[in-house]
Amino acid sequence: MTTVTSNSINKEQLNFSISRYSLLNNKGELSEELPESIADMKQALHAYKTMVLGRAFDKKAIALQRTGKLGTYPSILGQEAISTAIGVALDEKDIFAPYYRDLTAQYLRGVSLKEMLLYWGGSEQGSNYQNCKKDFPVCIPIATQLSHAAGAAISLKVQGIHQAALVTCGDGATSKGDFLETLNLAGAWQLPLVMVVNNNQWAISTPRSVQCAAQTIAQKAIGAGIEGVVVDGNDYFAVLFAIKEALVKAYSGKGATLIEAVTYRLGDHTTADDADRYRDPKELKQAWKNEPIKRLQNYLLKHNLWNEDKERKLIELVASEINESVQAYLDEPKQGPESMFEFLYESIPENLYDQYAEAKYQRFQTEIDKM
Amino acid sequence: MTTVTSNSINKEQLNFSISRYSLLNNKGELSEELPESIADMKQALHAYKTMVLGRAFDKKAIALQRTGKLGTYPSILGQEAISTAIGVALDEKDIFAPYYRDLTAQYLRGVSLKEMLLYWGGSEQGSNYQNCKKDFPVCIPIATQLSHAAGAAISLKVQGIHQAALVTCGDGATSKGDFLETLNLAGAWQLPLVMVVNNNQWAISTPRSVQCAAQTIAQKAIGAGIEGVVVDGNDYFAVLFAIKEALVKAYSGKGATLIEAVTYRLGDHTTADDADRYRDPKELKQAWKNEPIKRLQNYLLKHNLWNEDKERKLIELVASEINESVQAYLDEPKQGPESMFEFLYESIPENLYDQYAEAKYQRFQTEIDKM
Amino acid sequence: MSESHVKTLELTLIESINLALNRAMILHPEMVVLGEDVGVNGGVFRATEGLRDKFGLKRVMDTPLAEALIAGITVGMAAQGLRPVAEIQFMGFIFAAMEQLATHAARLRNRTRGRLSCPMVIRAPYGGGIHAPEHHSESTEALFAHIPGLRVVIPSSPVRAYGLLLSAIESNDPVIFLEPKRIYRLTKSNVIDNGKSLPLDSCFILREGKDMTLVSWGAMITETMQAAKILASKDIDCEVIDLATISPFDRETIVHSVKKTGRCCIIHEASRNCGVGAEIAACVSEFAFPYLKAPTSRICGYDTIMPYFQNEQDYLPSVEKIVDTVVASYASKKEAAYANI
Amino acid sequence: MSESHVKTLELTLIESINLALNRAMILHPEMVVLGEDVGVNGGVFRATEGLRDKFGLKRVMDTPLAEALIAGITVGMAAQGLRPVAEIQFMGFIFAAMEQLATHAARLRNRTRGRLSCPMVIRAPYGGGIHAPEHHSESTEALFAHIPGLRVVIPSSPVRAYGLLLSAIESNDPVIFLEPKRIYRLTKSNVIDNGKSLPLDSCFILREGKDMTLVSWGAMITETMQAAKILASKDIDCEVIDLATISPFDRETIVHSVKKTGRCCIIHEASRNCGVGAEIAACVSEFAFPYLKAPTSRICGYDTIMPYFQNEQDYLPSVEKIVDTVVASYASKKEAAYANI
Ligand SMILES: Cc1ncc(C[n+]2csc(CCOP(=O)(O)OP(=O)(O)O)c2C)c(N)n1
Ligand SMILES: Cc1ncc(C[n+]2csc(CCOP(=O)(O)OP(=O)(O)O)c2C)c(N)n1
Ligand SMILES: [Mg+2]
Ligand SMILES: [Mg+2]
Repeated sequence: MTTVTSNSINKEQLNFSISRYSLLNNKGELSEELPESIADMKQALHAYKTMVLGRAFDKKAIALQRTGKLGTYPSILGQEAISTAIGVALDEKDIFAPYYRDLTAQYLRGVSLKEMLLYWGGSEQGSNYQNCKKDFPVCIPIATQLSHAAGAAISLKVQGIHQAALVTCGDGATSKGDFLETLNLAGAWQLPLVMVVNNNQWAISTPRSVQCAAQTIAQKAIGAGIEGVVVDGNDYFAVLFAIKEALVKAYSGKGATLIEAVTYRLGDHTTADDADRYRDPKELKQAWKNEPIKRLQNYLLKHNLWNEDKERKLIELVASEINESVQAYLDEPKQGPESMFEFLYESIPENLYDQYAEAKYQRFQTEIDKM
Repeated sequence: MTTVTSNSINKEQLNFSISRYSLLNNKGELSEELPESIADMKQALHAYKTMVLGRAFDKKAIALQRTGKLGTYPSILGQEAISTAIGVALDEKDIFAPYYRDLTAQYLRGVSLKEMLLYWGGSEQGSNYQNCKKDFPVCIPIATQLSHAAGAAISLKVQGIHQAALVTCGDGATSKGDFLETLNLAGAWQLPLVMVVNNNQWAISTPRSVQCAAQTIAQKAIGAGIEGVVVDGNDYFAVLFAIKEALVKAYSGKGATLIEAVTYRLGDHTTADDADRYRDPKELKQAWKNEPIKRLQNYLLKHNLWNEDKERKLIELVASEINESVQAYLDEPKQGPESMFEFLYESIPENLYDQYAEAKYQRFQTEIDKM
Repeated sequence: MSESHVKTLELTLIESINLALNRAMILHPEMVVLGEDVGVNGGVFRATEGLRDKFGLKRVMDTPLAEALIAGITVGMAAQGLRPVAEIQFMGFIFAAMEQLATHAARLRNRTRGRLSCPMVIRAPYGGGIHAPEHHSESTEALFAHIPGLRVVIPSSPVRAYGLLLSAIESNDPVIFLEPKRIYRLTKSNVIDNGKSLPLDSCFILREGKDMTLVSWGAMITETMQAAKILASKDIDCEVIDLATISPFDRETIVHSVKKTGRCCIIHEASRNCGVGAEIAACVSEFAFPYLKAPTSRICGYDTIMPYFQNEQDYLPSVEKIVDTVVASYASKKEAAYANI
Repeated sequence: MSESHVKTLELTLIESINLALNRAMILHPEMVVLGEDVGVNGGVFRATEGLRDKFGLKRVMDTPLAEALIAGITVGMAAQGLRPVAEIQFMGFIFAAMEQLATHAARLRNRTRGRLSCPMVIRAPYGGGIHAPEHHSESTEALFAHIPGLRVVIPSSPVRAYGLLLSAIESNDPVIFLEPKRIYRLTKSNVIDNGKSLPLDSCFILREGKDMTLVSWGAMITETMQAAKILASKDIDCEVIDLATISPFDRETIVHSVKKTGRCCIIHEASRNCGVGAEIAACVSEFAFPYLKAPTSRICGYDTIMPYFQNEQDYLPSVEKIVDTVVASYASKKEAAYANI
């Protein structure tokens, strides 16, 4: 704390800081050696494969939407590194509260592609995850998932479980009260919570600059008395390192971390959006140069961990997994109308019986008609 | 921005700061000469008198509540400097959005003591200010007034009026989404807005430390990209200086400021509260040493601007003004039941006519009964 | 406006909303438009398309992503000389704005005994049927209708959308203006851009009839009118009323109609329990009881959560359901009651 | 629990709430209590008094001042193994929590097809009559009753408060538990601390009668019972039903009663328009129509903003108003109708 003179009176300065880093550049070169905690190359390869799968699935999902076989779908194009690093970093027993661009993290957690298709295909069955039963489903009302994750972190703390909750959101979400209320609580209660912001520069048509005048989003952590970190969100290693550090901190009871991962949304906001209406094509072209998959691929190629042959095989495998999942999704029968009542309350309240019966009858009618 | 090594990789540090200052100590001594902008001694005397009036009114209001003549009332004890400095600093054409401990600011803006008594005495008439028609009324839902003030600031900006909006809230309020959403907008839109936090260390029974882990509340400004300032809230001059600087900045289109004024709530939260249940009496005793009125009095005495005689006269004058206002308040007839309908919509909707008639009849009945 | 400048256009409902916004921006220099993506993008449904280019940054504002804030600054602007028209992107996201709407927008006039007021409009697309993700298909008009001090308005045609939006903007009361997105682009009709508003205290009789009063609003007017046509072919002559101003509502016209027909059926998309239909049914019972030949029935969304889109048609009341219910109700005899009187 | 340990205590309603919380904390080790000032201070009405000392910091949490956050973390905790009971200090401040309650608490089970659920309670004191400042006297139960997936419960006596709060806590559905603060300390009665909960799907018949069914809840039960007594002296024998579980509600008992009495009157403190009374009136009309001898009437708060306390008695329905309305309704003849049938 230094004392400087401003205007006409003496003012003491209180200083605060956040840190920023990256490890991998666009050519696949590291700025320094990988720290041990993230140097596992098998893991890096797995991450790479997942990112490729994610991008291929994304393309397929958009195609399905265009042909009326899927509902509105939010592309993850260009943002694969963040979510993949999350999936790699998280322990099975951690609790994950995703937002709607967490395809690869969810996939690594065990959510099947079929489940994701069901979800975006308009069926609640898509959130009945068979393999990560405690994770939260995708959250649509922006930023509201943050306090759920805080609640999960409290639950871990109260129960004396040394795990963490991790939650994601977009840059737009950081303007909403829930984000800041949660951040504040995370500090006040020193919660085992990791908050990762996918700063893809846009909230639908609203650019990052309209959301906030601060230089970084990570500096919002300062107001909550917690650590804030900015990482290059297209740098898989940097994101992974940041998350792993934050998780270790959380496990050991040292509190929460806000991680801003800076990336770029290379697609439209969703299939319902047309980014050409508001985005400068030059900006997009520029952003493609920094995209994360090519960058990690360059690294793997350079270290002889990857080659064209493997790439070809991967693409085939990925295509067949995706196609199988799509088929399974398309084959899944639509739920009956009575399903509206079956998960509403723990058991169906008496005064809903007549409506429930009506819905059942509706199903019966439809089936009769099909005969 | 310096580069330091933390853990195992290179991290760049991004640095931010806020400023903190005070001018007047408990003995009434200045740490440096008063800057010209606040050196008007007539103004300082007026402020002192207002603070004395505020404290006397406060005492009276509590007494009225105890005898059933007023509703729940929130004491301003110990926090008089902040609100008084606001009242002194604001230009008539600025827009003020107060919270419920802004008695003296409101008084200086032209709200009569009778109006305030009517308000806390359970009548909407108390917010029908006759002398500052554009100011917002007292706001009960915590922190919601902040966005009203932002709206007012937008209105000024859109209309090209070079004034400012000023809004206050407590330390507890800074945990609520509205506070942070507004702060963020104030930065993004560079609004002519001044946000003053009365940090009186408590939100009912909840201490400042439970609200937030940050060292100061002012540092929340960093996350919004605006200027944050901490001042000694019991130091009339420091508060006044901070607000004046912020207002000048706002007038000249340079944006918003967050001012944290650190003080102490010497009373109960309201007359419905009993602080003995949760507050250490030692803390209270300690806090009394820093209270703002004595401090300013010491200064004025030291500079021969004040003396015992004047004090005696002031107390008399204040008492009579208060007594007159109390009498006027007690004499004010209760509004009729039909008044519920008369300000609900611009005109009474047709399907409320029957209810309106019923309410009118209710009044008629009551008057008949009184005969 | 000189009559020679008045244009007649064939428009969809969303286009007529856009037209009304344009017209109102010209008529009211103090009007501003704000919300998420309302600027360059023209709103996700294009309701505000072109406004930014025409009226500039200062009158058409893209806000940060924060509904409570949008409502709060709208209140602040309205109280201080502007006439803000805010968009909430989807009604499913209006909940965060509830505190500002219920505790301030609805109350500022009453709280200050008329000193300050809130001439503001909150527009939001509402309702199901467009195959959207969760939370994009809600109909929660009843929540706002229960808050005294707010007005709730829902248009059901391009012409009424134009006239009602103008009156909502001109009103010095806060208005929640809900737009039935399912019929945003369903049909076109001739809208005269004459700047004339429609009254905020009248419902619209869309079809006269003598046997049964059907009360509906928003997108369900489509199914209700279709049902009325089918019912006519079954010799049940329905009077169809578009409630339009949901709260305060035009009780008199409805009661008058039911006194004539002796029967009433209310159709809405929202869940039945404590929906607006309950209020109308209760009023009918209170004010037209001696004229009732059959119990008032409600055809509503189920008392469940609006399902994801694979099942949304199972939730929404169908033409068939309306027809069946009306036929059953029409057939029901009152005689059973006599025994008990 | 062995019967020998069961204590009977003479308690006020607020004391019985405190007792139920204590009992539930013992019965359910996964239960936690949270909210503003619920810890050291024991809540502004002392509902949580003593809990912190007994159960510690980890199970009794003072939160920052943020209602949306309180509701959101409650959802998160409930989904992840805890059984949170959160306090919203006054119902007038629950609006900021609406988004979490409507879009998550109410939906998490349905959204995940039962994989996750929200066994949680939101307690809030509600209603007028205690001379409090603005926003401290609201009755907005209808807003929650209209949200499928939530349960809304309101006790009206110390015994029912104890039993219903226990069942709310034991329920694996999210429950909005509203406490009529006007009668927090009005009377005492004997409460047996046996840990026994009351059903969440039944209303309570507080008085049997044959001429008229009076349905009410919360603090208004007091005036309703007083009115019933006066009416009895005028030879109108009222059946008084405490609705208690506002949503989902026990339609059957009410309809059954109205079938017997032929007349129904609903009394509530909340505004009339789209209040819960409308739902009950609509149901009575739908399910007991042939038995009705008179229109169902509603005695409610006006469709105005709850006035500041100088006028709050003008707003609240009085015993006199109940008596007058019932007498008028009882006298009303159905004959008028016959002409039109
Ligand atoms: C509370 C709420 N308001 C509005 C929306 C509509 N909406 C969906 S996504 C979105 C933008 C989100 O931007 P950001 O947080 O940056 O995430 P991104 O989509 O860019 O990943 C908006 C406004 C919503 N889902 N929830
Ligand atoms: C939204 C909301 N929640 C809760 C309350 C009840 N309440 C009134 S004052 C208060 C504490 C406020 O503390 P702070 O902001 O520090 O202001 P102070 O009273 O200390 O000046 C609370 C919780 C309220 N008025 N509004
Ligand atoms: Mg974004
Ligand atoms: Mg405080």
